[in-house]
Amino acid sequence: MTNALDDIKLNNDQIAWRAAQDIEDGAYVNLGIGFPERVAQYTVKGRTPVFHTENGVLNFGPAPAEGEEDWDLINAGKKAITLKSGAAFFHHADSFAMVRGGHLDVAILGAFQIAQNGDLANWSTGKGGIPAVGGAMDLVQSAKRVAVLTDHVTKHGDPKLVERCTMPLTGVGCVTRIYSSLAVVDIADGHFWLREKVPGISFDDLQAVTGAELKTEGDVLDLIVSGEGAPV
Amino acid sequence: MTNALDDIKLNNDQIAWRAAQDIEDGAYVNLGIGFPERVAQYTVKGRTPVFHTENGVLNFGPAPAEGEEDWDLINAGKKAITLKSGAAFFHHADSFAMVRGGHLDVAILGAFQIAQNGDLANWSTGKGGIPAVGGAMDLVQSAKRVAVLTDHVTKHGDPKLVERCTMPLTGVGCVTRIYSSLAVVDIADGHFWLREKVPGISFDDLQAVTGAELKTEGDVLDLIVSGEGAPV
Amino acid sequence: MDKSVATLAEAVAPIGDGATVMIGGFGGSGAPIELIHALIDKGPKNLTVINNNAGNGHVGIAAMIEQGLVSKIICSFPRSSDPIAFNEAFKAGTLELEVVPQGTLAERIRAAGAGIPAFYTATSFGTDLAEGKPVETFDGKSYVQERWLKADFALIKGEIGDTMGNMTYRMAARNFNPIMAMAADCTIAQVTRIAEPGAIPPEQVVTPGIFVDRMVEVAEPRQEEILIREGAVYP
Amino acid sequence: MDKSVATLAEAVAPIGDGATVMIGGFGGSGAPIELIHALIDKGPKNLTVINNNAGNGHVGIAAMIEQGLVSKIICSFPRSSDPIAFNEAFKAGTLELEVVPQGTLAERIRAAGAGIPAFYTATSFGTDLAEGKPVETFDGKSYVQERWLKADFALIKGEIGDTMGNMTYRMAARNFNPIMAMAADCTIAQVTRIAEPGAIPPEQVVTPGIFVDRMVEVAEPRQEEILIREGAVYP
Repeated sequence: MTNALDDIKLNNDQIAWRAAQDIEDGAYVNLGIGFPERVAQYTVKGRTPVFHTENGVLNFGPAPAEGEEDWDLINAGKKAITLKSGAAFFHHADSFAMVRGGHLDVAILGAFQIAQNGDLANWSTGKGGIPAVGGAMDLVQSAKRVAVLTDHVTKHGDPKLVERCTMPLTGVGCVTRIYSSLAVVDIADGHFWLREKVPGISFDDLQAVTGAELKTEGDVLDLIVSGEGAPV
Repeated sequence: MTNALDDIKLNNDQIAWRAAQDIEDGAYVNLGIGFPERVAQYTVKGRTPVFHTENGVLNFGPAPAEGEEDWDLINAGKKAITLKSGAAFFHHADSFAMVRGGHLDVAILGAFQIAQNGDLANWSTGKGGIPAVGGAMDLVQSAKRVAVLTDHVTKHGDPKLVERCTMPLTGVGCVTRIYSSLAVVDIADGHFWLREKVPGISFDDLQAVTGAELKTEGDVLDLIVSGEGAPV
Repeated sequence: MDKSVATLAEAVAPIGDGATVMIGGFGGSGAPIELIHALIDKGPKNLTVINNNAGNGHVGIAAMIEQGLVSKIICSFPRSSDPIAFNEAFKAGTLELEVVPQGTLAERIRAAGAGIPAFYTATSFGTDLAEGKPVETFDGKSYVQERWLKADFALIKGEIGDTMGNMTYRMAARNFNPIMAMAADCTIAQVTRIAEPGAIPPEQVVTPGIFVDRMVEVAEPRQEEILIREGAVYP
Repeated sequence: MDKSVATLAEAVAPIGDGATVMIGGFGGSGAPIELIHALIDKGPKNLTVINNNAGNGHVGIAAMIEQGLVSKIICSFPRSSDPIAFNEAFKAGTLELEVVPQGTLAERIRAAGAGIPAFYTATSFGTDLAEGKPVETFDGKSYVQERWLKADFALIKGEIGDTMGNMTYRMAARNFNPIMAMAADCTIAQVTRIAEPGAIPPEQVVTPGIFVDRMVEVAEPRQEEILIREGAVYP
């Protein structure tokens, strides 16, 4: 099954592209460290979201050319960034006032597990090792919309969309949309609602790699990555 | 008795002068609206206290000449002020972070009543009318040292230094020194400790116009207003 | 993204009856007089106004009271040099008053903006203003629990704004304006000049644009203190 | 009033064994490397360090750990590109770790500076990091009670400072520095340039001098990120 999925599933850039299609013009957006950062590369033409990084910058732009880095100008992943016109700096308490106060329109994070009640586990595998939470727990409880980007299954083929998270929680009932490598799934009323799936998989096969019931209402659309600027 | 006191008591400028003698070089000081503001005029030569006003200014100076006012540059009493070199502006939450966080060395306020346990009543007579508290309750609970300037008795000759405040409290156990028109009195261990009195009054006469026991330890000094810059 | 609107009337258009409105300023310093007067022109009723004060003379918040827009004021200090508008409405029983210590008022507003539903402060402990509020002891000292204070709208006044909503303030006119910008669902700012993004160096932004929804330019704002000394009456 | 001191050694002189020390910066941005290294030279033991991270490479906080100064770290994110110093001490059991969500860490520090002994946040509700903490419901939503976080000392890094302690910061190097300045009994700042009062326009002051106790000029501060890429080791 896993091998078959590998042929039809979206890669990380394609998942990021799909998430970017839902970011509205003028939205204030926080992108988690790593994979979610790629969403910024696929901003829809004609829309100008404002990106927030929790270390105190609003309206930053892409990474500078190598050798042009200023290490006082970094994002939450400690990567060098640039500024757009109309940027602002502020201290950490003000930055998290923006987060906690509900001023961000969208936060997009990675996930280990997402439960059908919206619970998210993405900070600790619970297996010992060194815990590190960063700003994830703040973001998931407070942004107006919390979405996750994720492979639909783990490297071992286990579902990441589950009935109940077994890993330590990052937040309770916080996720409302999942952009996975196979589907777009909303969370509402304690259920997963399938909105889109990649054309190469049947509903039953998708259900088989999902750890809780996928409900539908109306049409399930094809999840197709195409158009100007779309990754291949 | 009241008439006799009128001849020997300090006027408001003299009380303010006495309070100013205790302000150390470099101290951060908040002076209450009205009478306490006069303390700034009697800063001891060679000392440079930094004055804070709760509407968001550190290191302001005296009033400008008439006609030179800028009404965006005012103090808590809404009077026009000037800036000294090294001033800073900040918003109201930051200003009261300075207050509440214990960063002020001294707050000096007026008083209706001060109790021997340090309770202060200075915001409401409790007789109806329109209540107005301003920043007094914040200042008295949080400055490192809270002192009051006051006539020793009311206009009717009643004691303002009392066993228990009968008027609505501004703060509990907060005052540690009283600069009155007749004496300097410390508050410690639930008692008034007489440190200085004007030379023209005997201990017994002072006790007679004080509403709780005046305790002493060691010498009671003469409260004499004199020297360079002292008011007459 | 362009948060600027062309007129004062358009700026205050969303404010309807029964709204809770924070108004920046400390006395006249930082008071958005032109926005307030535009709101009087529109004339919504039963407003709850949150400000440090309760109006002075016959302009600004005092004029809002005289024109019957306000049913409740939350403030720290309703006294002013000419408090007749407030005093008459208060004594007539048409205006409810909630007095809040100034630092607690500021922190409740900041808490609303920062997503803190409640916090503890030593301020007001043991006084009438703590009545009915939970008290808790931390490290042997007693503190009063205070709740956040939110608003539907904030009317604020700044100096320079850019079209993305970033703002600076002039001197002590800053006061409550930046924290009210954080605490309202919709923050409406008047500024002396609206500029293109980039006009304010990013290190000098005081209110980041994320906290501002609408911005209108008032190139020559009036100062409440001067209006009052002139005996001005609005409308 | 002149808060400037002549040398880094003099600046950190008051920090003794067992002290709790906040250290500004987010990764290398805003990290007061020269103050940290001066503290290593002095060599106090059993320090509790509060920082967003837990050191990287073999300089700064990582070097403090390697040199045996640190017994506990309170941070949000101990991972870094080269976390060997932290990892080895943690696994050896010589270094205690308290992980705090980043926004809660920032707000606990700000609360300490603002005299707020406790506050409520939705952050961490229902997670392992809320274990043992009081939970309360406000307006139907659950929140966790968090306590202020104070320190004996703060080591911070700014751009321009004046002798009264007023400070600015360079770009995103601001991060935790201004709030740590508020939360420590004694705040020690390194700045690129110490100027006379008045050099910083009052509207552009980010940290008012009241929050700063000692200031030392480090005209050409090193950037942690570059040191790490160079493979630098301290001492």
